[in-house]
Amino acid sequence: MNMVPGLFNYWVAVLLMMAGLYVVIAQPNLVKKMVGLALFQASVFIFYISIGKVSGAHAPIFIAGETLYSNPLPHVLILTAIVVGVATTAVGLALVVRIQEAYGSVEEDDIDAKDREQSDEDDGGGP
Amino acid sequence: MLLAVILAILLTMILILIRALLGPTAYDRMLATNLFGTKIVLLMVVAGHALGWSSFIDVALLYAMINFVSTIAIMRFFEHQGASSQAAIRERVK
Amino acid sequence: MDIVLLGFLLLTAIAAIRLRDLFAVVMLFGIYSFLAAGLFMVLDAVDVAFTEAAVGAGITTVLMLATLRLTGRFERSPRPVRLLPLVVVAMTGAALIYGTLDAPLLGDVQAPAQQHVAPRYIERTMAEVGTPNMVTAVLASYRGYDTLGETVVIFTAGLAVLLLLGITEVPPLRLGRRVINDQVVLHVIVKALIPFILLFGAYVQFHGDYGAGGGFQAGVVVATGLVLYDLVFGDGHAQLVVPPTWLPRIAAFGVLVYGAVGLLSLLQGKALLDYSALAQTPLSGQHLGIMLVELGVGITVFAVVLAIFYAFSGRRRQA
Amino acid sequence: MSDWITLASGLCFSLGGFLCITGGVGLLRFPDFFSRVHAAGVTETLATPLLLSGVMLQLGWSQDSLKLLLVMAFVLATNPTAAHAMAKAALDGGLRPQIEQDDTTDQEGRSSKP
Repeated sequence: MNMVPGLFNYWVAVLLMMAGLYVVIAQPNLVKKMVGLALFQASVFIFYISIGKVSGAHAPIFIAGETLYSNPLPHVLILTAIVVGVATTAVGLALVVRIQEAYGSVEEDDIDAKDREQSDEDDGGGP
Repeated sequence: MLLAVILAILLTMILILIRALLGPTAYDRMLATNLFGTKIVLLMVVAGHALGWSSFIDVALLYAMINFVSTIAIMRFFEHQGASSQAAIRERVK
Repeated sequence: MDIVLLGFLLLTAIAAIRLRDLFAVVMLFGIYSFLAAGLFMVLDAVDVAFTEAAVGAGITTVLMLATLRLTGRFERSPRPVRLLPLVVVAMTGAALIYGTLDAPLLGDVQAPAQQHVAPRYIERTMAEVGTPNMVTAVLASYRGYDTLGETVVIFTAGLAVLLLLGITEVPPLRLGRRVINDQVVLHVIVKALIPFILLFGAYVQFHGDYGAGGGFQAGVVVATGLVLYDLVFGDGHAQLVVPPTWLPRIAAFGVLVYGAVGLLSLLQGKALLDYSALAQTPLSGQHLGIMLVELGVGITVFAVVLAIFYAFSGRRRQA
Repeated sequence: MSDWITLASGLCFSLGGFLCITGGVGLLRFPDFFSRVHAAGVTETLATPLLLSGVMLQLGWSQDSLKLLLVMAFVLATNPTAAHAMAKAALDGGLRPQIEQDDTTDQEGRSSKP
């Protein structure tokens, strides 16, 4: 039964991913949604890095005489993805700040209610 | 020996994590976050030495730095946040 | 050890979901990032751990806290747990876990992911590029296009934040007024530390060929140094050191350096971003090219991160 | 010679590990924020140099040892500062040490009883 430790990393990554997904779907607060998105991102990073791991290998920095290294490719992809991730998170947070300024709230329900009000007024003000 | 130290640090991390989860006030959580960062630094150094990771000390140095910065950031923005409630608490204390 | 760390991660994530004090949620996210970074160390990904610590635990936490300052600390009373999202999440999770059952086990040398291009990178890096850190070699040389694209994405994201929020120029505080109350000890220590942080940034930038580090991390580290200065000494102090109007230009300059190196090799009659053409021998050309390209990346990341921080910290809450 | 180094590093490790756990227990068990800062900050500041110098002793004279010295200096500078700043921030933020309150309630209790 060496399957359990062998797949444990993937399972935890999936669970974390689902935790993030649940926050994004079900929580009404927009800031918390961004935190959920960040959790989701980090779990994907963990998944990728787990794929690149080779047991008994060295980190991919050349040491004379060694031939067994972990896979450097996922590391490169995730390294850039982390930095891009923070940049996109910043854009998301900036949007949240603007929503707060426009609607006076970051709760989804409030924003929906305001939107509905607005569209009702528009309909009433029609021909 | 090194294994025992690693276990000790992991045990401490569990204790700190419990405090971070319980933490009645935000300051307790702040403290726990800071300590947790330091424990990660220690873990990196000891485990890196024991398991022969490459360039783990650079990483540990960075962690120590980032830990300090994020603690300062938490304190700074918390004070901004609590400006109005602080006054209320002060009134009550008096 | 990784199993323990993974357990911590799960615990932190679940606690972060359940808490309503968003401030505590962000602090737990900081812990989560540190844990993830530790896990990356265990999984041999030194560079990734470096980046995750600097970016996830440092910059992301700071940005989230700055957002909270603008939007309010507490979440409203939670909705009752609704069934539909839970079912959707459970089903997706079950499907994904079912998918992993056929996946190769952790650390398997025979796994398909280890068979494709990775062996070539590992075997040829020293001969073709000559940098001991394979991650840097793959990042800057083999996959130079990708990284150029990523750099442009970061630049664009920085511009998007500036368009959304703009940088309000904060007049520097009067001398003697403290922001974190009267923290004299903090002021003295931070003043002494900042030069070392900037020096460490330079080390990370130029040591990236040989150990963990590189342009992405160095940019973040240097920006973090200035962020620390701004946090401790008050809004606007860092803006005296690096004026906000410079930042978009600095960021664009970084991207231009990257692109110019690519074009230079094109003009020498080689493919775009093939650095072998840059110097007498291919190896020294590669060295020069990687150094310049990483410098471009570092400059862009530094400017974008600092610009984003200015944009968030300069904004005042509108009642 | 190497025996001495093993012994010294072992001593550092065991003392450091012990202090680590003590700090954790103190953080968890102490009643209010200020005593927790005290417990954690003090043990932390001694445990970190002990553990790091244990590793340094094992590494011997090398570049890595020098870098570890830097880490140690950094942690020694930032850790007490952070603890001090947090305690001060908490005090300014309206948190009060529990001792005071206990004393006052105690005195009130005594004064009301007789």
